[in-house]
Amino acid sequence: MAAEKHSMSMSKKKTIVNTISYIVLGLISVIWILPFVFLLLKSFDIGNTGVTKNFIPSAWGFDNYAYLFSSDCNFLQWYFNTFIIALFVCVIQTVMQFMMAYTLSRFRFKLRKPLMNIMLVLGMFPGFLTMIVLYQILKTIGLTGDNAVPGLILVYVASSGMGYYVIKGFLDTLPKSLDEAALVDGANRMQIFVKVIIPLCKPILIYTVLTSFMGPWGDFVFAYTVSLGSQAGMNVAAGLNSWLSPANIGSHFTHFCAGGVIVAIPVMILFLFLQKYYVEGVTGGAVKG
Amino acid sequence: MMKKFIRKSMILLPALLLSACNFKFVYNIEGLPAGGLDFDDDIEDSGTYDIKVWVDDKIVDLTKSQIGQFVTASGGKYTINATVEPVDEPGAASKMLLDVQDGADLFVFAQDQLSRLKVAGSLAKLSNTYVDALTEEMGIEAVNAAKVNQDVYAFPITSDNGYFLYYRKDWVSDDAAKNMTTLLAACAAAGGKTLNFEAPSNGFYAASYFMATGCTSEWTLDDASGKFTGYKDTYNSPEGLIAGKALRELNTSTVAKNSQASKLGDTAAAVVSGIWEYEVAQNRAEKNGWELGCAALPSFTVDGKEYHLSSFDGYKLLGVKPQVDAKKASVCRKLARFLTGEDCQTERFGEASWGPTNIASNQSEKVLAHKGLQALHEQHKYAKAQGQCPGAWFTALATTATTIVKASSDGEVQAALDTYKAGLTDLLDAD
Amino acid sequence: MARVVLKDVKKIYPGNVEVVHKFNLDIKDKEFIVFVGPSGCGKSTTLRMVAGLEEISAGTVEIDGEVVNDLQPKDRHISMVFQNYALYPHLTVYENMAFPLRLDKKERVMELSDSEKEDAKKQIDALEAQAKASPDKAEKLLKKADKLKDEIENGRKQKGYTNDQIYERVTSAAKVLGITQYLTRKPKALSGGQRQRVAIGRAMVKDCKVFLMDEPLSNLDAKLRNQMRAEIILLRKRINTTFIYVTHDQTEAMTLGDRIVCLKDGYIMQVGSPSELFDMPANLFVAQFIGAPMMNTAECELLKEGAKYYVNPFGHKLVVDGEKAKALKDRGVESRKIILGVRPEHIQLAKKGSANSIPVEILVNEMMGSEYHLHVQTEDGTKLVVRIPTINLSEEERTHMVMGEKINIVFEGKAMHFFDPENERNLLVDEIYGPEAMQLELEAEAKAKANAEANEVPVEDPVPAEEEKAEEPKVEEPQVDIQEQEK
Amino acid sequence: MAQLTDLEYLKLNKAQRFGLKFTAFFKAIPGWFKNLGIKIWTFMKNFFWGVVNFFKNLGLTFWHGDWKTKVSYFVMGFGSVMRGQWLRGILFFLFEVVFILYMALFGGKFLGQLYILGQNESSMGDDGTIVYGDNSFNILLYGVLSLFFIVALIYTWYLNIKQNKIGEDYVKAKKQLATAKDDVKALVDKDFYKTLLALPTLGILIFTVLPIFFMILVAFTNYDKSHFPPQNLFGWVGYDNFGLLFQWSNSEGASFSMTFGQILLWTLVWAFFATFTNYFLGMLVAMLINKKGIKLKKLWRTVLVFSIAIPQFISILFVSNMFQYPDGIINGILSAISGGKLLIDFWGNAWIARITVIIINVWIGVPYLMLVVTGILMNIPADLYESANIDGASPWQQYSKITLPYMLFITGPYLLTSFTGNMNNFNVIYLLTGGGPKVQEYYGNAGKTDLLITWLFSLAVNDTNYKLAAVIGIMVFIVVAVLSLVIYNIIPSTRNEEEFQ
Repeated sequence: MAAEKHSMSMSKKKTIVNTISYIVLGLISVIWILPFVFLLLKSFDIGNTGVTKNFIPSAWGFDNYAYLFSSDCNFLQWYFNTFIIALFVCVIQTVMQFMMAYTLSRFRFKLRKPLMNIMLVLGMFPGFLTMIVLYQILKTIGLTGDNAVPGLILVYVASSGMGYYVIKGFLDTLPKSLDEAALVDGANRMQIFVKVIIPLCKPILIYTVLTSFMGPWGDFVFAYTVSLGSQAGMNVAAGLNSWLSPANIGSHFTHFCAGGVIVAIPVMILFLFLQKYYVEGVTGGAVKG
Repeated sequence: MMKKFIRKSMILLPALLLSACNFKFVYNIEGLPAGGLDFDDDIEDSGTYDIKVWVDDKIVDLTKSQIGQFVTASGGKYTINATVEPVDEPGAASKMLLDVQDGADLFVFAQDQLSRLKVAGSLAKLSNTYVDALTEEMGIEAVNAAKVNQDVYAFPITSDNGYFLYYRKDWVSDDAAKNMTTLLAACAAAGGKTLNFEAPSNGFYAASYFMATGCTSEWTLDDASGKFTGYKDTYNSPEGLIAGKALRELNTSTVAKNSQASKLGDTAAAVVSGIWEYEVAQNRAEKNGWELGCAALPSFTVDGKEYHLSSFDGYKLLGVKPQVDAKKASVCRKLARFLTGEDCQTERFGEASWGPTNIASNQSEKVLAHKGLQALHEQHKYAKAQGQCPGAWFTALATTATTIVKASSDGEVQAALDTYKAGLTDLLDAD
Repeated sequence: MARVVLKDVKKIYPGNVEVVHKFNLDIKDKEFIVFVGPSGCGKSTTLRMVAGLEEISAGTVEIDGEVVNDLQPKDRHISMVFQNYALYPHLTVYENMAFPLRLDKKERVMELSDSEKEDAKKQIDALEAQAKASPDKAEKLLKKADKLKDEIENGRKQKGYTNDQIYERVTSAAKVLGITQYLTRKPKALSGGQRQRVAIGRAMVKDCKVFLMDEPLSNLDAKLRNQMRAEIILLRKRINTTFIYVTHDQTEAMTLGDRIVCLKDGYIMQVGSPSELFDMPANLFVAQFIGAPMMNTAECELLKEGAKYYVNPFGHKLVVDGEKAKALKDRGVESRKIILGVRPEHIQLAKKGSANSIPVEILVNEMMGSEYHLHVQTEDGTKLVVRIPTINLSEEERTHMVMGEKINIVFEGKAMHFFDPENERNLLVDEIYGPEAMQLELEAEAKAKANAEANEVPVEDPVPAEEEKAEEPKVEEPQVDIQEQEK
Repeated sequence: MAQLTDLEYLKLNKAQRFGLKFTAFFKAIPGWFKNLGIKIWTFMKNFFWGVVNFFKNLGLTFWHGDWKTKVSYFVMGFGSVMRGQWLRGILFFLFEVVFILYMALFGGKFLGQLYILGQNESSMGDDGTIVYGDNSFNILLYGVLSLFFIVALIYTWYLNIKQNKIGEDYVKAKKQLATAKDDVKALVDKDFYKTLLALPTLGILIFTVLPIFFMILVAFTNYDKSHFPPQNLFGWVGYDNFGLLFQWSNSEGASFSMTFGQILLWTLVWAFFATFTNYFLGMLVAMLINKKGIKLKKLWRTVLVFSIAIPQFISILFVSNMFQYPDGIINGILSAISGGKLLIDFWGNAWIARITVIIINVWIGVPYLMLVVTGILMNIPADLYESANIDGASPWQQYSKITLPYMLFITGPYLLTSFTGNMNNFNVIYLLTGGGPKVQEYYGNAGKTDLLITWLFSLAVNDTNYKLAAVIGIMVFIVVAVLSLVIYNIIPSTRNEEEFQ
C-alpha cells in the first residue's frame, strides 16, 4: 500500500517535472527564435525604414529585397565578393590546418614543441593591433582597394595554420598503428596522409570546411579597411554594417534586415544539413582544449 | 547691409545672364566654367588625370556626371578618369588617415574631422586666391568652417549639417512652435504626443542651451602637433546655470523625450533633427495626409527672461589631398572648386537635397521653397559655427547634461557644472 | 628466406633512457623466433627497430646480409601484423589486403601463372602462324614470339602488380584464412578474430623476407586465441619464411617458437628452444616466467656430504639424485646457500610418512577441471603451489582436498633447480645473460681498448678527430619517429 | 607544516584540506622561482656555449675544409653543387641572390634608418603639392622585415656550411651523398613535415609574427596623430608610453592610468560573468534537453543551433537595435505592457548597459555551450549515476557530486580559453554598445562597457593613437599570459589526470 502510494506520487512528480521542463524549453526556444522572427518581419517592413518599436510592419512588401537587387546599391557585388572569399578561404584554410595538424600530430622533430608554444603565445596577442601593418603589407603587394578580395583571402588564410588545435585533437585519436601499418605496407608519408589519414577525417574535415566557410561572412572590420572605399573589394558584412551608421540607419535599417536574411539563409541551410559534424567538432575541440 | 546687397547682386548677375541665354554654363576663354575663373593659371595643367573621389552613396552618380560636365566644360583641356566611390563622411576621414597615398584625391568629410585630417597631412592648404573667391561666393562663415587657425583647408560643400524643429502642423501651430512652453503644451494637448529632442544625452544638442544663454567654449589648437593646448570656457557660469535650469525644466515635462529617432506624426508631434530627416518626414506627411512644419528651434524662458535656443552650424567640406604632382594638384583644386560652385550645388540640392553653401544657390527658387532649408536659415541667425574642439568635449558635455537632467535642485546643477569644469584639462590630453 | 642479425642494437629515448641494451641475436633463415617477456621489457621496441618503425640508436640490424638501419620500412622487405590489427577503416577487406600491392611500384620479374602461360602459348602459336603467312614481317613477329617464350621460361618484367595479379593474391590469401565471404565488407563489420585474419592476410599477400608479428593475439578472447595460435602454426608452414613474433604470453611462446628470446628490462635473459628454457632456465627470472603456475622457490642450503648432495628446504633434508646430482658433481659444486626451485607440476602427493614427504596445509584449492591448483603452506610458513591432475585421484581423496586439510607432498631430485641467491643464475648453466653479461662484455672491451691504445702510437692531431665525433650526431637529420608516444 | 602522508591527508576535513592546498600553493612559489632561475641559467649557459661552438665550428670547418668549402663561405651552395647535390646547392645560391637583391633594391634603405626612423620631414607647398619625406612606418616595418631576412640568411648560410662539412666527411668516408632525387624523395617521406610546414609557417611569420613584432616596437615610439606618417615622422621614445600607465598623481597622464585600471577591472568582471553565466546556463539547458523523458530532443537542439548559424554581426547588430532607447522593439513591448510608463535606456546607463550586455551574451553563447556540454554529458558513464541512485543520492547531489565535478574536470582548459576569449570578445561589445556609454572621466573616448580590446581598437582606429594602443595590446597579452599560466597550473585537469579515467 505504502509502496503503491509512493510510486504514484513518483509518477505524478515526474509528470509535473516534465511539464515544467517543457514549459521552460518552450520559453527558451521562443527567446532564441524571436529575434530572428523580428528580423524577418522587419525585412518586410516598408512603412518605416528605421528602427521601430513595433515588430509587426506597418506596411508589408518586398521593397527592401528589391532594393538589394537593384542598381541603387552594391549588395550583389558585396555578396559575390564574400562568396568568392569564403569559397577560397574554406579550401585553403582547411588544407593549411590539416597540414599543420598532421605534422604536429604525427611527426616528432626538434622544433615541434617550440613551434607549438610560439603559436600559443602568438595567439594571446590581440589581433586588431596588427591591422594597419597587414594593410601596409597588402598595399605593398598591391592587394588593397579594388584588389581587396585576393588580399583578404591571403590575410585570412596566411596564419590559419595556428588554428590547428581541433584537427590535431581528432588526429591524435586515430591510432598511430595505422600509419605504421601503411609504412610497412610501402606507403611514404605523403601517401599515408592522402590515402589513409584524410579519408578517415571526414567529420572533422566537414567541420573545418564549414567553420572556415562561415568565417569571412562575419568580418566587418578588416574587410572595410582593406577595401579602402572600393566597392569591388568590399564584403557583405562591412557593407551591411555601414548601413547602420547614425546617418544611414534611419533610411537603411530595413535594408540591413533584408540583407541579413539573405546572408543568413545559405549559411543556415548549410548548417542545418551539416549540424551533426559541427556538433562533433565543437565537442571534440572543447574537450581537447 | 548695403555692401552685402552689392556683393549678392554681383554674384547673381552672371547667373541671371546665364539663364537668359538658356545655357546651363557660361564658359570663359579657356573653357572653364563660371566660378572656375582663371586663377592659378601660371601652371600649364592640361592633360589626362586619374582622380579618385569619395562622396556619400547618395550623390555618387551625380558627382560622376558633374565631373563629366567639368571635363566637357574644359573643352578638351582635361581628360579625367574619375573613380567615384561611395564612402560616407566618417569613413572618408578614417580612410584618409589610414592611407593618404592611396586615398581619394577629393573627399567629403564632416567639419569636426578638419583639424585631425589637417594635422595628418590629408588636406592641402588653399591659396589666397581660392580663399578670396570662396569668401566672395559663400560668405565668411562658410569659409571659417574650413579654417584651422588662420588657414583654409577645404571647400565647403553643404551647410545643412545643423538642426532645427520639425512638427506636425495640425498638432502644433506655427506660433506654438516658437516657444518651448507653448510647444510642449501643444504636444500634450495633441494627446500626449512627444517632442523628441536629444538634448541631455548628446553633447551636440545639449550645447544648444548653453550657447543660447551666451556660454562659449573655445579651444586652441597647436598647429604643429595637432594637439589642443588650451581653452576658454564659460559654461560654468551664471549663464551656464540658467541653461542648466532650462535643461532640467525641459525634462520634467512628460512629453519631452530624449531621443532623436523620429516617429513624427505618429507618437511624436515635434522633433529636433537635421536635414537628413527631411525626406523621410516629408514622405510620411504626404502618405498620411498631414502637413509638415519646419521652423527654427524654439525659445525658452528662465526666470522671466527669454532665450532663443542656439545650435551648431554644421558643414560638410570637400577636401583636396596634397598631391605629389603640381599639375594634378591644380586640376584637383579646380575640380573641387567646380563641384562646390553654384551650378553643382544647385543641382546637388535638386537631386539629393544637400543645402548649398553658395549664396547664389541659396537664392534659387527651389531652395527657397524647401521648408527644411528655410528653417535652417532661420535658425542660422542663432547658430554658432562649430569651431575646433576635442571630440571628447561632446562626451563631457553629454555627461554633464545627463547629470543636470537628473538633478533635484539648482545646487546639484551647479555641482554638475563644477565637475564639468574640473574635467576640462583632462580633455586636452585625451584627444 | 632471410637471416636477421641484430648486432649491439640499442634503443635510447630522449632524456638518455636506455630501454634496449646491446641486443645481440642471430636469427636463422626460416626460423620462428619468439620474443617474450613482461610488459616494458623492450621486446616490442626491438621488433619495431627491425621493422624500421623505431630508430636504431646504436648497433646494426641486418636482413639478408644488408644493413637496414637507414632504410625505410617499405624497403626492408618485411610484413607486419599489429596488436590492434591496424586495418584501414575506410577500405574494404579486399582493399585493405590489396593496399600494399597497389603501393608497390618496384620493377620485378614475375613468374607467369598457368593461365597466363596458356595465353602466351596461344599467342606464340598465333604469331608463328602469322609469321609463316607473311614472311616480310616474319622477323618482327618471331621476335615477339621469342620474347613471350622467354617470359614463359623466366618470368615477365613488370612494375608493381597488375589488377589481375592483385586479385589473384588477395583471393588466394583470403581463401587460406577463410575470409573470402568478407572481402567486400568494411573492417567495422567484422569480429575481432576476423579482423585479425584480415591483418594477417594483408601481411601475407606481400612478398617478404621477414614476417613480424607484434602481440597479434592479445586482443582476442582466450578461446579464439587458442584457435588462432593453431592457425598461425599452419600459416607458418605455408609461408615458410623467417618469423619474429612478440608476445607476453609464455604459452604462445612455448607453442610457437623454434627458439624463444626471453627479455627483461631491455636485456636478453635467455635464448633457446622452448624445452631448454623450460628444463634448464638460465636464471631465476626465466625459470619463473616460463611455465604456469609459476615455479615455487625456497631459500635453503645445498649440502655436499661426501658424494651426495642434499637440500634442506622447509626444515626437511631432501636428497638430490639423478642427473641433477651428476651435474652438480661434474661442476664440483661445494656446499652453499641456494634458491631452490621446483615447478608445481613436478610436485606430487605422497603418503604420510613416506620418504622425503613434506606435510603441508591446504590454503586454497582452485579447481581447473583436469587438475587442481593447490595453494599450500609448509610448516615453516612457505607458500607453495602444487598441480595435481584430478584423473589420478579417488573420490575419497578429492574430498580431502579442501581448505584446512593437511596433506603430504614430495618432489624428486631431478625436478629441482638450483639458483645462486646472489646473481640468481642457475648453477648448472654456463651461459651468462642479462645485465651481468653486459657488464662482463664492457669490461672485456675496456681491456681490449686499453691494450690497443698501449700498442698504438697516435699518428694524427687528436683535435679534428674529436671534433668530428662531436659533429657526428648533429649531422644527422632531425629525428622523425612516428611511434614515440607523446609525453 | 609537516609533510602529511596520503593517508593522513584523508583524515582532514574540507577546510583543512583547503588550507593545506592553499599553503602548499604559496610554499611552492619560491620553488617555481628557483626552477625558473635554474632554467634561465641553463638556457644562458647553453646559449653561450652554443654561440662559442657555432663560431668554433665555423672556423674549424673553414680551416680544415677544401677549396670548395672555402668558396662556399662566400658563394652559398657552391660546395654542394660541386659535390653533386645540385638541388640543394642551387637553392642555397638562389636564396643568397634573392637576399642580395632584396637588400640592394628594397630592404637596405629601410634597415639603414631603423635606428632613427627617418629624418626628412614631408613638406607641403602652397600650391596644394607635397613632397613626401621619409615614412617612419615603412622604415620600421621593412626594417624589421629586413632583420628577419638577415636572421634567415645567417641560418641558411650556417646550414650551407654544415652541408659542406657533411659533404667532405662523406667523401672522405666514401659514402654516397644524398642526390637531388633523394632530396625530393625525402621531402614526401622522411622530411614530409618540412614540406607540410613550409607554407603555414611562412604565412604565420609574415602575417602574424612580423606584425606583432612591429606593434611591440610601436609601443616604444611616439606614433600618434601628431606623429603620423607620411606627413610627419615618428621616433623612438623608450619606455615613456609605459610610464603613462603608472602616473597616478600627475594630472598629465593621470586619466590614462585610471582609465586603464577601470577598464581592466571591467574586462575581468565581464570575462568572469560572461564565461560562467554561459557555462552554467548552457549546462542547465543541455541537461534539460537531455533529461530522460523529454521528447523532441533534436528539435530543441536545432532551435538553439539555429542562432549559431547566423553570422554574429547580423544577429548582434539586430539585437542591439532591439534594445534601442526609446524606439527599439524591447522598449516597444515594455511600454505596451506598462502602458507607456516603463521605458529603459539600455545603452545609456553604465550599469544597465553592463548587465544587458552580459544577458545578451547569454543569448549568444548558451547554444554553443549547450553543444559542448551535451557532448560531455553523453560521455559520463551511466553507471556512475546508477550507483549514486543506489546510494540514495538526490538529483541535486547527483548534479553537484557527479555531473559538476566531471564537467569542471573535463572542461577546465576549455573554461580557461573561453575566459581569455571573453576578455578579448570584440564582436559582442563592439556590435552591441560600441563601448558606450561614453564618459568624460575616461581617457580617449572610452566608455563604460569598453573592454581593453575595444578600447584599443577605438584608440587605434578613431584616435590614431597607435603608441598607446600598442601599450594596451602588450598589457592585454601580459594579463592573458599570466592568467593562463596561473590557472593552467591550478586547474585539476592538468594534474590529477587519473581521477576520472
